[in-house]
Amino acid sequence: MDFDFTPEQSQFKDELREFLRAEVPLEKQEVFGQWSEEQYQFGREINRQLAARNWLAIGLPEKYGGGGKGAIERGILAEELGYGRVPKAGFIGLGIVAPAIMAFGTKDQKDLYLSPIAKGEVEYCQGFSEPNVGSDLASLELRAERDGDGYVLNGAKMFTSYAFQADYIYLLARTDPQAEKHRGISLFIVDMKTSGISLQPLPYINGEMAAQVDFDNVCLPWSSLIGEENRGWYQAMTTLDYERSGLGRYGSVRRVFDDITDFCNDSAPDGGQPLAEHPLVRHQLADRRLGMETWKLLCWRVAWLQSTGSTPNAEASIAFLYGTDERLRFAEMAMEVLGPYATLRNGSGQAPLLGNIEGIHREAMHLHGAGTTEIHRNIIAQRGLGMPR
Amino acid sequence: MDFDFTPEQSQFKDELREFLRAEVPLEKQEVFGQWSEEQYQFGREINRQLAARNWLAIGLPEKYGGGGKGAIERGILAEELGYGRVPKAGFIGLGIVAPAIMAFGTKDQKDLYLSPIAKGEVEYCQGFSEPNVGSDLASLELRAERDGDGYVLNGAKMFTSYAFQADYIYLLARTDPQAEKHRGISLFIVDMKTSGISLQPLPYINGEMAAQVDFDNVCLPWSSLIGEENRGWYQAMTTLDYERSGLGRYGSVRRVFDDITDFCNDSAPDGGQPLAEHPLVRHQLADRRLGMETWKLLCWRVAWLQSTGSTPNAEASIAFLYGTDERLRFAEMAMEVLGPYATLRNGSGQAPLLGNIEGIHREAMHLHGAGTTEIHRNIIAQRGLGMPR
Amino acid sequence: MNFSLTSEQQLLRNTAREFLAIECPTSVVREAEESGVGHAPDLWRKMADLGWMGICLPKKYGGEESLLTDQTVLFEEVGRALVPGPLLSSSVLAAQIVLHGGTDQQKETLLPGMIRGEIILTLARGERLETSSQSGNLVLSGDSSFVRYAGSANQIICATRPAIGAWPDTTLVLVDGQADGVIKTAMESIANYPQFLVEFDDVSLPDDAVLGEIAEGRVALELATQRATVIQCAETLGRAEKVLDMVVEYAGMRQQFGQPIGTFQAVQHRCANLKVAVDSGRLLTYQAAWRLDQNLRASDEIAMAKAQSGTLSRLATETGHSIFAGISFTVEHDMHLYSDRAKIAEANLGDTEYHLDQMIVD
Amino acid sequence: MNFSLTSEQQLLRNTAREFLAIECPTSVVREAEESGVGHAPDLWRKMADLGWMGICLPKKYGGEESLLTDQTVLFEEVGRALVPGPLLSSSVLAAQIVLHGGTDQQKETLLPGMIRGEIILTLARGERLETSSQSGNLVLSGDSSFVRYAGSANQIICATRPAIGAWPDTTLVLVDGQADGVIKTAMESIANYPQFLVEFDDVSLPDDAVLGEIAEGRVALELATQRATVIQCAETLGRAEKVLDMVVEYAGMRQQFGQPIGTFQAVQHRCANLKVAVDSGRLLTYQAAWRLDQNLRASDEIAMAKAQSGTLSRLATETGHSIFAGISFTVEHDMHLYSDRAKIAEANLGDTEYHLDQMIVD
Repeated sequence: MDFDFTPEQSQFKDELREFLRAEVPLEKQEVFGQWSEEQYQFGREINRQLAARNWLAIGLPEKYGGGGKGAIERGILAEELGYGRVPKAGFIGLGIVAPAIMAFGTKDQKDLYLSPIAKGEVEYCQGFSEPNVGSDLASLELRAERDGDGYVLNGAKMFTSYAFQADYIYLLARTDPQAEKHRGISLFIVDMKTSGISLQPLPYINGEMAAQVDFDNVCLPWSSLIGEENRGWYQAMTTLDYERSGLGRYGSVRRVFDDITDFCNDSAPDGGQPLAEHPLVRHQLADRRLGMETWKLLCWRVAWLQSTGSTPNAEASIAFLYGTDERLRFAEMAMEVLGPYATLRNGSGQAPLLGNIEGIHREAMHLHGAGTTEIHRNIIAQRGLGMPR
Repeated sequence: MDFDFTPEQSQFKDELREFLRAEVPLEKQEVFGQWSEEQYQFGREINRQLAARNWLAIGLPEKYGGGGKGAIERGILAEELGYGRVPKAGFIGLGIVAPAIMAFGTKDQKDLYLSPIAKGEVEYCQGFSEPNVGSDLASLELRAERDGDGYVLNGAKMFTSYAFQADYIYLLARTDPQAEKHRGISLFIVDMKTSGISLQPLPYINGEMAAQVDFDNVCLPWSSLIGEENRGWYQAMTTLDYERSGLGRYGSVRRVFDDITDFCNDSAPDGGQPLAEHPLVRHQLADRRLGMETWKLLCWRVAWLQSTGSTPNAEASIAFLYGTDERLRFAEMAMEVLGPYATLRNGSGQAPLLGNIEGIHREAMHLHGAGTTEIHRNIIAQRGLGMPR
Repeated sequence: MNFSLTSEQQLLRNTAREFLAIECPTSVVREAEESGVGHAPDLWRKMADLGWMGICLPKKYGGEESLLTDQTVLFEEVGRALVPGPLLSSSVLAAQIVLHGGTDQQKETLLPGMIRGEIILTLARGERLETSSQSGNLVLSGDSSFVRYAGSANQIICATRPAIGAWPDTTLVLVDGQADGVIKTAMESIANYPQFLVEFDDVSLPDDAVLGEIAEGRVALELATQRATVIQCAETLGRAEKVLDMVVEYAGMRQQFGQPIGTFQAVQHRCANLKVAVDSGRLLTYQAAWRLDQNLRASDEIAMAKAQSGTLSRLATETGHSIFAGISFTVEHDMHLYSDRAKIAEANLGDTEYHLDQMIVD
Repeated sequence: MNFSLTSEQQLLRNTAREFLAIECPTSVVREAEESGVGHAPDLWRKMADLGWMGICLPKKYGGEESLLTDQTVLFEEVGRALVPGPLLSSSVLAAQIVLHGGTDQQKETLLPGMIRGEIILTLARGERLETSSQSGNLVLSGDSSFVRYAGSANQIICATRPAIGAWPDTTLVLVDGQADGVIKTAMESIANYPQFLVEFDDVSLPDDAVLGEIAEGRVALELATQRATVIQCAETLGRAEKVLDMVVEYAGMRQQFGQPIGTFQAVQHRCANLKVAVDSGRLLTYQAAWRLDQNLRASDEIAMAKAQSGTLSRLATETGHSIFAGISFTVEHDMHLYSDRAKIAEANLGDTEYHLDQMIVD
């Protein structure tokens, strides 16, 4: 066993943290529960700087502009970007689309798509969920019908984050309505400027502006298909590994936990001992620190499994589920310990910790994503423990 | 609304508590996790004294030796017997059999069975569970076949408490194997001395000696049938109301909670402030007190519903489920606060609170009874909230 | 022993629910919140006409003189419907302070107008508020945070601390929100109403600004806080009940894997757990209200109700967002209206930890 | 980064599991418990022959000199199989005290015999234990509760408190369990081994009874406690894993409502929650062991592992009894063997609260 990085990995982590500390000052950092175009553009700028060092697409081959490194380095990058509160940008292309193209794309597709992703030049969004399709993703209804020149898309995608920023949408569509539901789905990359695509704004409670994406007779060239027709479900599931480890999410929450710990050690609101010396507060901080460290280990186990070439399955669900629960427990603890001040928003004069407390509580209402917690418990029981379906 | 007793009810409660305080001294009180024949016999003796005051069968009509009172008084009796740690005896006859006979028995059956129950002269056990039948009780397999002179029983009952003490067993048996499972079941009262009945000891971890009861061609007279043939399931379900409120269980746990609270206020194991002044202990005691008071209200709601003539259903499951959870939470808290001393058994010199702490933790492993907690959650969702089956 | 509402209380509940279904749809709720005023003037006037502002106030001031239990019934509905405006802070908390602490003159000046919906009061408290006597004049200084509706309230009741060596206990004073030296800074939060940091820069007060007598404000403040705490529990309870109704309905309708998600045991059990907490909250809340109505000692029961209320809030929030999942993360869905208010209510008038600490454990 | 066992460790695990499946069925476990001795002599001898008593002890005393990580692997299996006997208290805790605190002479006297399974040591600690020097002789006085196997141990290591004005720190002394003035009273508990209140009535000790040097016992005690705490976590982890295996198997077999109960979502989710806790426990425990093996600062990681271990114990107990339901309330079913030991292990070497309190939060 080894719970540490190699010297090279440690060095990468240190350099990365130093770089981010220098380039992402406090006032440009992402605040939980807030989103702004300006911050997002700053995130893209940082991405391009990372790309210049071959750090951005750390896992892609160097010939496409990547770093040629493995899953551990991907994990380090994700955790540090989260911990450094770098405004999120580009992550769907980097985390989901590029691995899928690497695995299933033609040489032409690799040449066309990978390098712009690695350079941080393009933004992707992901079209999986639909208005009537949530946990049971394989029942999706967006149709892609063949006609003479290619496919024609009709239907809608829902909960599409970054749809307004995206150059392309990476989506699943039904190509064979007659087949068993998992076997009639294909993967496509679609230019968002294609005629027939329209966006309905779908603001999120964390300040993000997602969209419903409507497809009205959208014509796609044959080359938009990724991999094999009707094998899209299986392809998507095996490459759905952007932050499969969850280290990005962990890093961003851990940062606020560390901030609150500092705050409790430094602040004595009633003029007496610091908050952290109150037995109940101390107990809660210790309990949450245990939760954070556990979450971290569960995430790193996923990254390590990926680094060995395995496809983590129940392990990824365990890390995701634990993180979802822990984030909520932490948010509730934070709001309790800081009292009404925790409800103040970023920008309000007396808001502690940049308003990240109310923001993280808001973010913690995201009790889903890659399936509900119920779905993840099902996966752990059925795939992890071999219980009957 | 009214959260109090009538003056008459309060008087009954006071008199009862005074009586039990005088007649059930500490050394004769039941200890959680322990059972002895001697204590049980003492419980029967107390029952007979209660019967002499018409308090035992408080809910039965006076002409059968009962108290002629309602569900609130039944609740007071149950709570006080629990709180007074009166060794349990006679409760299946009083709580389950007598109400069933009142509702479905013939005049002859009433005359035959009720008065001995009310006088505390007979002991019943209950035969519902079977070796292969737990939560899905209606799938029971014990057969009762008609022959010329009556019924013949073949099969087995399981988890039968007090089988070794009982004069009669009150049981459900399948009389029509062809019918839908709920519609082929009948209710019987069977003399335990009948030839063909044998007992296999089944010791419980709380010190009780239950049994598996085997029936090998046991011949019953026609008169052993209670109510209508093949309606036994429905009859049993509507009269399964012994301590439906759960007040007996509540009372017995509450007593230990009060004991521990006293202990924490009086003891200072490290020579400093009393345990109850330690912030974390104080917090836990307060939290469990809230749990206890909530549990009490949920139980009394059931008793009150019964007093209005309603049949509590989801409400009884709520009280049962809450109590099962709260008892475990309390037991864990108690073991934590008292540390290793809490693991000492009654009789060991340094055991605090008569060894009731380890005993209640053991008892709290009874995470079932009247169905698992899962079954009760199903009932709350489906019957209480009208969710689909 | 009787755990049911009287027929009058059931009527009150039904009337309130029907009225609010028409007059307070979530469009009104959202408009009040988004306007920044936290108030729906039309709705406010109609609620005043129904007598809701004075439900527990004496008839001689225009009130209904009903039981706190009745107000509890009403506020379950207020919670369910997410009614905007200073109903709790003005018509319960502040009004009860005036009722228990004010002179006859002050009651006559303030309560009828409040009951008619024309006067809004608010409370400012805090360790740093102080009234002192300077050359024979009363002077108010210090500051108070989280003062609700301080921008629009007609009067601010300041609970000022005992002045060492002079006044041995809390003094309540009435201050015009527009007076010189009163500086208000908005505190932007997840709350659905405006709140302020209010600074009092040596504000001179007339002698009749003292509510009741100098140094005798504590009892009135405590009595009013007790009642407001019960009503806060009722409001939380109503919201949690509504969330439960909403998720049960949605789970019966939303199809996944070819069946309503309400058929899944995990979803059923989440709902069952919330049902247990809702029923517990109702019993604890009404027990506290009933004891106050009976003039029985109720401080423990109030603490228990409020401690449980925090837990109930969290469970309703988690259950709602879990079952609604993705859709509840959107602004257009109503769930976040419930979860934001739940979080505010949890902290208001003492959270779970605070009230557990108030409980007697001996 | 590597979270997998080495092939040697996997071999150790498999060998131990196979050995214990044959040599330590629950009949042996129950017999050891019911005999009151808490010991299975045959099994003990065989485990000694396999080198288990000396797995982490130096080769020169007959040990294997393996890593703590290897001992962790071994104790997962010990926990799974409910192995009876003073493996943890003698061969880990006491042995490590001797190793880190004893003189060469003492190590040579005690360790080889202990590794061969012939010597049993136990530890007595407590605020009231005191060694003093009376007219040139060492005298031990005071008492200690919960001393495991004190009835059968060859020697009791007493951790005695600093003597005010004389010795500034903990002194460790070795006492013959049969010496005059050593009074042992059995403490009957849910534990599966005998334990005693041991009183020392001014017991005279020879000079070489001091383990190491006077007033220099603290470091050895701490180092040994750290290692024993990790091993206690491993034992708990093994038990929890076994409970998980047992319930998953039972749920796949037990039919209710015409299907295996393992098809019910509520049962699956209970198992999933235990799986999450088991995996968390494994990572935390091995992290602590690995850090000790690497000579890295590990006190925080040990505290975290043990704090989580208490939670894991409770969850395994609740999950087991919930899924096995009625049958697990019977003495003949094995579940209670797991839950009793879980409760003892939770309190041993500091419970969750204690270890949360040890953690750094700055």
